Amino acid sequence: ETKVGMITTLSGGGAGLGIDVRDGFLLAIKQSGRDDIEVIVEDDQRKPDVAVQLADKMVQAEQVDVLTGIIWSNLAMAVVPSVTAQGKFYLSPNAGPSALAGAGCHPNYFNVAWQNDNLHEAAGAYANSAGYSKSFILAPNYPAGQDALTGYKRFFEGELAGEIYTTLGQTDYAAEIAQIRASDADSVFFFLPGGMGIAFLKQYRDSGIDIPVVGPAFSFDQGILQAVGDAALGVVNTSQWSKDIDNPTNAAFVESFQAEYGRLPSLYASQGFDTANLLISALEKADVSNADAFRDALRAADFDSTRGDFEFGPNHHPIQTIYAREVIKEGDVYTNKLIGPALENHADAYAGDCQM
Amino acid sequence: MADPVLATHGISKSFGALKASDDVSIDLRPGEIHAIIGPNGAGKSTLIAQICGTLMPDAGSVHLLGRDVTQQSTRARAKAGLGRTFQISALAMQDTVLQNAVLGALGASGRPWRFLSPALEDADLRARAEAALERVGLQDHAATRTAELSHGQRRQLEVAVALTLEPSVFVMDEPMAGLGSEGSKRLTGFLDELRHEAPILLVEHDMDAVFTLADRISVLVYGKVIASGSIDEIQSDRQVREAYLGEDA
Amino acid sequence: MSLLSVSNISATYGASQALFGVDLQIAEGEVVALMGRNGMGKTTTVKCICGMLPFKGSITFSGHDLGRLPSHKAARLGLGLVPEGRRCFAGLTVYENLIAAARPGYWTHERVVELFPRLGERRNQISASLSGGEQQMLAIGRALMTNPKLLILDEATEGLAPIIKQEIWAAIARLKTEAGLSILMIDKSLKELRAICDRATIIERGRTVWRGEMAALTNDVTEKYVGV
Amino acid sequence: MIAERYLNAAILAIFFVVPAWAWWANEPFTITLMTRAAIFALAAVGLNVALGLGGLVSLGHAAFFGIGGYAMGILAFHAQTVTPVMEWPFVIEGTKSMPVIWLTAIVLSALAALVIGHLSLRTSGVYFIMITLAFGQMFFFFSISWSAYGGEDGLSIWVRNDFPGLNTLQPIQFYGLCLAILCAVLWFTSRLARSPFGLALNAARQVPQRVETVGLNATRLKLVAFVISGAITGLAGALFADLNRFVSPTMFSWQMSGEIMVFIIIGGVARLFGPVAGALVFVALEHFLGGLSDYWLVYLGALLLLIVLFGRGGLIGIVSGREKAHG
Amino acid sequence: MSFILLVEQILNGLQFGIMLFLMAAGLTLIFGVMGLINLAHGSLYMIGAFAAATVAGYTGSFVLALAAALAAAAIVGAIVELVVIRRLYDKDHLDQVLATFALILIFSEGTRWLFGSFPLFLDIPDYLSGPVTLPGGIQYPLYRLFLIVVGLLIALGLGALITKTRIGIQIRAGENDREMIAALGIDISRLYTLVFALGAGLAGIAGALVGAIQSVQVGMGEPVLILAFVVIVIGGIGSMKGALIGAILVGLTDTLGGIFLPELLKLFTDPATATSVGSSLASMAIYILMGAILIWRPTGLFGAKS
Ligand SMILES: Nc1ncnc2c1ncn2[C@@H]1O[C@H](COP(=O)(O)OP(=O)(O)OP(=O)(O)O)[C@@H](O)[C@H]1O
Ligand SMILES: Nc1ncnc2c1ncn2[C@@H]1O[C@H](COP(=O)(O)OP(=O)(O)OP(=O)(O)O)[C@@H](O)[C@H]1O
Ligand SMILES: [Mg+2]
Ligand SMILES: [Mg+2]
Repeated sequence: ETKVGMITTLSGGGAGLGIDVRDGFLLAIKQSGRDDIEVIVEDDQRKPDVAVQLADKMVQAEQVDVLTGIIWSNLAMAVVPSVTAQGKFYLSPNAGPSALAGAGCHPNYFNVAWQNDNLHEAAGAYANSAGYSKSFILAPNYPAGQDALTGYKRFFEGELAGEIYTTLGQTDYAAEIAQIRASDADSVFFFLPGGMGIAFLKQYRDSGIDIPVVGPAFSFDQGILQAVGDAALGVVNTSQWSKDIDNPTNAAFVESFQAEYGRLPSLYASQGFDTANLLISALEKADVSNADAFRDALRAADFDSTRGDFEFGPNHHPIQTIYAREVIKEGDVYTNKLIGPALENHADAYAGDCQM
Repeated sequence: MADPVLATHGISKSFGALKASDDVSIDLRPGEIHAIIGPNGAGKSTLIAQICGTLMPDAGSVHLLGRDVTQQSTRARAKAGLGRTFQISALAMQDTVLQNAVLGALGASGRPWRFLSPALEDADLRARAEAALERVGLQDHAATRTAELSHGQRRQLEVAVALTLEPSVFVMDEPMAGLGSEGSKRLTGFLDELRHEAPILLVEHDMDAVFTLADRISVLVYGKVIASGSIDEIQSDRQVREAYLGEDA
Repeated sequence: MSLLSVSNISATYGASQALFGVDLQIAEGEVVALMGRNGMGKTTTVKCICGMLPFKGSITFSGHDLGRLPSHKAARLGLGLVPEGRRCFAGLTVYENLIAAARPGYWTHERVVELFPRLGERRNQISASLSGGEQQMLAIGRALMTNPKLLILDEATEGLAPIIKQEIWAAIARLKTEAGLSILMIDKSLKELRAICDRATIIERGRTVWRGEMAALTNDVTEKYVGV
Repeated sequence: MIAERYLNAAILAIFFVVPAWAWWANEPFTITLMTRAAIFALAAVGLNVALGLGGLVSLGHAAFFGIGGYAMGILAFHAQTVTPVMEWPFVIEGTKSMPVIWLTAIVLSALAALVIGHLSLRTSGVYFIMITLAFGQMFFFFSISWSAYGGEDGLSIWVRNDFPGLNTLQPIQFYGLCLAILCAVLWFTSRLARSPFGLALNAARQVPQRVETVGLNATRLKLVAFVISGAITGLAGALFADLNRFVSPTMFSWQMSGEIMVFIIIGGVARLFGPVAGALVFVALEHFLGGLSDYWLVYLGALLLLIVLFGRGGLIGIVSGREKAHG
Repeated sequence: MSFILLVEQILNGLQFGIMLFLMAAGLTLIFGVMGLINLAHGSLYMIGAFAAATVAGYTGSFVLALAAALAAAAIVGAIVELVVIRRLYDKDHLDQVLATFALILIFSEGTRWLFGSFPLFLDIPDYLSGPVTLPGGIQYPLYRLFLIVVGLLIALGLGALITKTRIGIQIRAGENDREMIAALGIDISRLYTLVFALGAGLAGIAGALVGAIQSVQVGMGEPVLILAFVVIVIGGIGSMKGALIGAILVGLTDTLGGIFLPELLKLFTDPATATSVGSSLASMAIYILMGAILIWRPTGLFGAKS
């Protein structure tokens, strides 16, 4: 009997992401047919202190062996260091703050999604390959936003036409769009998760500017695309997963997810699904109570990922291919189509700082 | 003649085009009751507000016990010995009658920065407050919540709070308002004694009371003092009869 | 038939009972004084009549039972209240105060201003900054603007200059004789009440203790219940 | 109706009995929950000095809560990375000692309350609510972009800070500390409410002009109340950060201010134990409803609504009657 | 920075201000007139947006969507007033804060229950989309000009309703003294239900109008709510003119602050620091503005002096 504690966001504004991670995760557990894995799911309301409290509950009262589920970097920062310090394993299905990839890495912490910079780095690389030489870049003024622009700049070889930090939660981008229009940029890179991205894209399209836009997958994910609508059409975005990545695991995942929940899976669902499969693969090799063996089994990453090849770098973060996708309309549904790899077998920039 | 304890020199105050006080000079001498009367809206309350420091005059000065207090706050004037009652009761309605009186005593003691000892168990404060309540006849209501007092009883409490300050000068804006005939009579008697402790500047529309009490009367009309003098002088002043008293006074 | 009939009402504020059995009758066109010392329940009685306080017992007004009516319905039957403490709408101008609740009838803005010219002069002033007496005039004017059948004046001459008091008494006399208005008056000036009222009711500690013609109100009675 | 005194005793008893049972039954998480309740209660008791006694409806108390939290976070962060907090004009080293951290939290939040209070008290009523909110938001946005201390990600502290003679890593011992502080502050505020200062403050809330005419400074009374209030909430913030071993800008958010206020209203405004009862009930609801459904916040909302609409004077009012009896 | 860009940014600031005014208008009405702190105003805004998105999804008509937003929010508003709000008038601000906070929870999670956790689609109709060219060669989105016009019309209409009409006077009288206005024969309860529904309807319209260029999702109302409160407090509670001017001030400060503060700091420090410090200052700018205005004028720009 293995107990897994899942702390994720199920209520309030960001609930969609948590729900997808949970559903992907539970689907994999169900498909594995194992009834010796008990998953306890709790709602963190996107509040760090609640997440910490739930982590305490999972560790102290439920005595779980493995924790997972957190969506947001700031919540991960609140929870992960303390649970790994208490000897529990933490498998991250989404957040990958740089602090946990570099100096703050931990043998019991595994990230199954990406390090936060990855998709932005890929966007920079894609911009190079698309021949862009002058980018206007913007992101909200908070750590993930700063990381995003840093990540893009790390790979982008052209110059910057402008760099703006917006207010977190901002919904009107008229001023930024005017700046873009006035600049001589040939491309725009933005990282504006959630509603911010929807608002930006709609307003950008309505402004009539036709400078091409690049961004990470977060504003173009399945759950959100329908709300952006036409404004997203043709936009290139970077992702380590897409529903049309051609491998049998992925095809089966997309089909079974749709059958089970009646909607297309999202990036987050795929990450939840992969996380669960990683866990199951490790459990097949070793018992959680034997921490060292279990850790080795996790590190081997001996499972079929929806993204195809999957392996961990020395800091337990993925080394993986990140693709460029384009937003298209299939019938009535907006979705993404693979264009090709933007960065192949990409690791993150912080692995060198990690000592473990 | 003794020096005035309270005096205004040429006070003026306008609200827009309206001159609420127009070069008003009045004074109050020890032991006397000086009544200010005048039609509604003549500027009596405005004058009091300037004397008490809630309103700054546009011109002129206010002197209290020989000092120029024109620039001083309400608080400073209260500390210097000015006790006042409001035309419309200003009391802590949720507190008991005793608590309101103790507040006055606390102000008089000047030591509110005590955080741990219970106020109502402070013998000095309590004695002072209870004495004041007794003098206005509210001793039986000490534990009543002020909100439960009738209008008239609240007027009495207003006076009691002013008493706890043991001021050198009283300024009272219509203390009789709302009191029944009996209550007015009692308060009249009471003020009559009080003047020996501290002189009173009295704004009042109750002519029975004014004519019983006042040593001097000043009449304010449209912000100006149009007459000032003894009861007889005022009663026989034609201007005053026309502007204020009416025919049958 | 009486216009207003209050019989045996009692009322409480929270836990404390203020009225224990008040009776009061006003006939059409009659002016009645409600008297009593401070705190005896005069205002409380008025609040019950105007639907501002629940009561036990019965109150009927021009044929309607007021027991269940909300305050505004009672008022629309023709009750005009000049409340104790004036209660002008502080943030509104004099003019706005007057027209806020106006109902068609004899009393119009012009007539009220004619009655109290001061209100005309202060037409656009915020009522909070009016002098006490001006507010009192405004409160009376406001009640008149609703064109009531019964005007209730709770301490309506409080804080007024003698000359204005005289004016108001004169105005009330006019209301009585010319407009035939019924009036319930609470006032401390016994002399004026005697001159103007037809009948009087005295309450003491929340009970009606005396009712009768004004002429029958002897000095002994007033000495006993009002202290004069 | 139960007399408020007995009810208060019962509430306090919960804070002793439940953790004792949890300790005996080896249920450390229950102790953690009770610690959370005790700390929230402390924050709310702090706010209640301003709100209940002084009538100062502050929607910016998260500022003090957060300052307390960051005082802990920054000092401990520097202690754990062995770097000085500042070197100029004099050197300040980080520390892991709770008493030092508490003192710092109290002093800093009191100072902040002095400044915020001084400026805010020029306004009143709804304007006061909003200007305090504005100050809270300034701290919030500042902390989000203050990258030296983690910005929105916040700061993790690996090990709980030390208290001489105790092993604070033991939940029950840390709880004991928090409870002791809560009791001490409750004792202090109960005295405060009846003191001359409390009496004057109480009057200043209702009729400031009257307080002035007896020669007291109404604004200064309120300012002192605001400072005391901010200091207590700041101390609670330091404890909260230590409970979570984590600080982040959410401690500064307006929702946090709102929650602290909600504890008070649930329990009963201006009642000594109102905030305590409110925090306890809120933490319990959050814990027990959280498992019911994804949409549990609907039930929480409905419950809160019922309390406001039908419970006059909060929970304490429901049980022990309407009269306010602060001390 | 070119002159044209400066003009365009000022226009953007104005436009953002008007957008804020749309949200603040209903709030001011309810807040200023009825003295009620309605935190759930943001929820009504959300309800409007969701109703509009749903109807637009079925019918494809933007006009119908706006009508649905107005109707849905007004009806929900009226029901909320009858069931909850009317028990709150006599209570103090605190109880109102808690009760309407509870309403937020109920509405947000209830909406999520009904519509799921993902954002909804609502777009500008074709005839209002795309940019137009203004004198001076400024390219400006037509829809935003439309918002400016609608906002100004609403401002005028509401201002007139409150200050000029008898209903407006009665409402304000009721705010002063409910018991008294009732004793003069006005059914203040019914009046308040109407006002609340009107305020709610305005919130709903704002939600639909703004939702079309932002995102329609659960929780969309709360950030807006705070800004709207800032706006009406700066302008002075109860003043429609104040709300409009406050909104424009906030809009300009926010827009121009975000652009100029980083530029300004670049004169003093290196660009990276300037960008990040400038942006943090910009996010605090409106709160600094509000604090400064309240310290200078404790009852806002057009509020009644106490
Ligand atoms: N803040 C203000 N703004 C404008 N006018 C004012 C203000 N305060 C007072 N007034 C006006 O100044 C005049 C004097 O008012 P004041 O209150 O002093 O009269 P008063 O003599 O006390 O009258 P009463 O006997 O009726 O109380 C009145 O006409 C009043 O309307
Ligand atoms: N809001 C209230 N709450 C509790 N008790 C009250 C309240 N208002 C009045 N009372 C009490 O009810 C009794 C009657 O008060 P009421 O105001 O009716 O007296 P009144 O005859 O009008 O006196 P006055 O001449 O002083 O106005 C008084 O004892 C008073 O203390
Ligand atoms: Mg006066
Ligand atoms: Mg009375």
